[in-house]
Amino acid sequence: MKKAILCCNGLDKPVGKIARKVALKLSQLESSEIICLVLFSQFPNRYHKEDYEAVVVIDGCPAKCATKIATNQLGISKRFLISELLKEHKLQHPLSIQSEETDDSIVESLLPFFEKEEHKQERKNETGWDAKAFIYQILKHDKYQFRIPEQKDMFFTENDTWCFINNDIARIGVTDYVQQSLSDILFFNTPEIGKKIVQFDEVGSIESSKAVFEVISPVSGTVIRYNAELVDHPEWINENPYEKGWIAEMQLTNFEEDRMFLINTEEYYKFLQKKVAQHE
Amino acid sequence: MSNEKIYILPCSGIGKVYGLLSREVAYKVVLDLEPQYTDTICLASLLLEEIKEQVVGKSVICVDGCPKCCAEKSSLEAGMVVEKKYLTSHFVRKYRGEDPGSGSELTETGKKVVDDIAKAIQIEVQRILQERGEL
Amino acid sequence: MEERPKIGVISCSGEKCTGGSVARMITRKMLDTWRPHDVVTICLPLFIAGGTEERSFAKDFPTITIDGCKKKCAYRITEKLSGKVNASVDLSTVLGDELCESTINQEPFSEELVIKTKKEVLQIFDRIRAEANFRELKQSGQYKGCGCVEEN
Amino acid sequence: METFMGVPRDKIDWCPTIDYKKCNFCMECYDFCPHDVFTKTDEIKLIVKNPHHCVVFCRACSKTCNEDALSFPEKPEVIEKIKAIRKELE
Repeated sequence: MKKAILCCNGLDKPVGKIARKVALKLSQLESSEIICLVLFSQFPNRYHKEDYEAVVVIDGCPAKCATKIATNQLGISKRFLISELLKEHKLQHPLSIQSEETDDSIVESLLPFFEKEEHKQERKNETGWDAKAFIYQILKHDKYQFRIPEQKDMFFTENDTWCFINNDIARIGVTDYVQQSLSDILFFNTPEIGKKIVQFDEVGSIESSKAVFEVISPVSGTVIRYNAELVDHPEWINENPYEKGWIAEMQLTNFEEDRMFLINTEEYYKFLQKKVAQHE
Repeated sequence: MSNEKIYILPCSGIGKVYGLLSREVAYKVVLDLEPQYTDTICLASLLLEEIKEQVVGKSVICVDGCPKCCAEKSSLEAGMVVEKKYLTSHFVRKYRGEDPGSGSELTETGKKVVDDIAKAIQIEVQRILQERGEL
Repeated sequence: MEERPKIGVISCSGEKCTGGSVARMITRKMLDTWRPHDVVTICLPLFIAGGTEERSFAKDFPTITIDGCKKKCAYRITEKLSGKVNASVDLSTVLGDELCESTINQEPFSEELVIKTKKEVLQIFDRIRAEANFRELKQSGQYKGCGCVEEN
Repeated sequence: METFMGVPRDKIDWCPTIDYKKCNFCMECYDFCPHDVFTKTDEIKLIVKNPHHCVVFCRACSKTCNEDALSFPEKPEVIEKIKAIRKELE
């Protein structure tokens, strides 16, 4: 399984030129394949998520064309935005599209931010959320049964949402309590990719004939991916809201502070027990 | 040419409107639209040996009310050939915001949903009959 | 409303014959009007297609099965896959075999058929309900054996 | 004592506000809310009786209102306030 780099076409802006040069350099260093964005957008079905161990996307400017085009088809594992990196680390900006002299030094100054990510890449794979089967605690109340996963790195909120942390990416979704109180979920209104989310903001919403539930995000971050299968199969959330019914994946931005409002399996079990008893 | 009937198998959903929808769809097809070519059968009876012998290998169209898909799973277990499978909640989506009814009775919207699914099944039945050269 | 276990009512799938429709409508009536807060139900096929949690139904609740014809699928399948059935109603003994097994268009389903069975079904239900209450009082130690109940 | 994320619920300002100029008393929100936040009274047909029953950050009732008569506080402000109280308690 190889790694892939998808970078923006970047012809009209200096940062785009830098993005392409960084991609070329990285692909030599790590012998990973470069995917041409224009070819990809013309023939998407040539590229499959399963073919690649990791897909790194490099955008030049905030338009983020590469992210927008690649998102669901390839499943991004890491995203970079050259303009942001240059600003964040106060690096020298490229002068113009024509001038080449400063390009190499700028690329060199950017490389460490990419390599650092590479080691994290390895650690991620063994703890991937798809890797292991879930173990559940079952809370029984009357004829209802609420599954609560007992998973390391999985946390809950008192808005009945969960997040599964995997390095700096969190997968989020709703708990059994939500899908049972909504009963048959008919619509999944997708969140917007690339949107910056503060903890407790909405990340899309799910709808049944009974109600609309705004998915309240357990963490702050940027939405990098959502479960596109749910558009046609929203009932998967009823079937299992933790595994095939997951909602979105977010690039974490403020987890240390978010952590304060997250609770673990035992705490959520007690919280739900009290909440369900009150309904009687 | 075997002119055996095609089974229309609803799920016995009792708790919510989606089971009632699937049941009414089966009756609409079997009693009104295609009485000559279709029949229905009690889902739970598929588990009884004496019934299994009658239905093994026969064609069935399943109409399920929720993701558990009991109609589909049980007919597969009874050795039937599932020609097509429908999920009533998917057809309710066309009437977003409207209430199709309860486990006991359908609203006007609910009846429209039944008609939509029944017509879709009728087309499917005719396709199967053509394939068998019976139509 | 103090917390006491509800009574499980399972009707047969009953797609094929009139008796089945009556069985299902009885369960719906129990849920909606006859004994609204006392009844819990489950789709019979879930014992086959569902997971292990569904199969604990008859162990969690004292259960009554209502069958629309003498094949008695609800009774047989519940006992086989879920657990002991406290009481089983066979509508063909109440409404007669011929009616129960007639297909839906020969003998269309009607409300009166349901009303006809109401008295007998509720008698059985209330008996099971009383038994369950009595068992629960004993378990909770309130019942002193002399007929009076100690208020805790 | 009712708490939300470790903070006493009565210290958190989160509940629906009814705009009576828009509200047509269709009672959709009253029928919908499982935590009986709303209630009917003789004088005014619909009022918020139990604001602290309302699940913090949940706005589902406002989605059932086609007159758009239900509004909620700004989330960022409420979050800041909760964080402040939480730090005080620690």
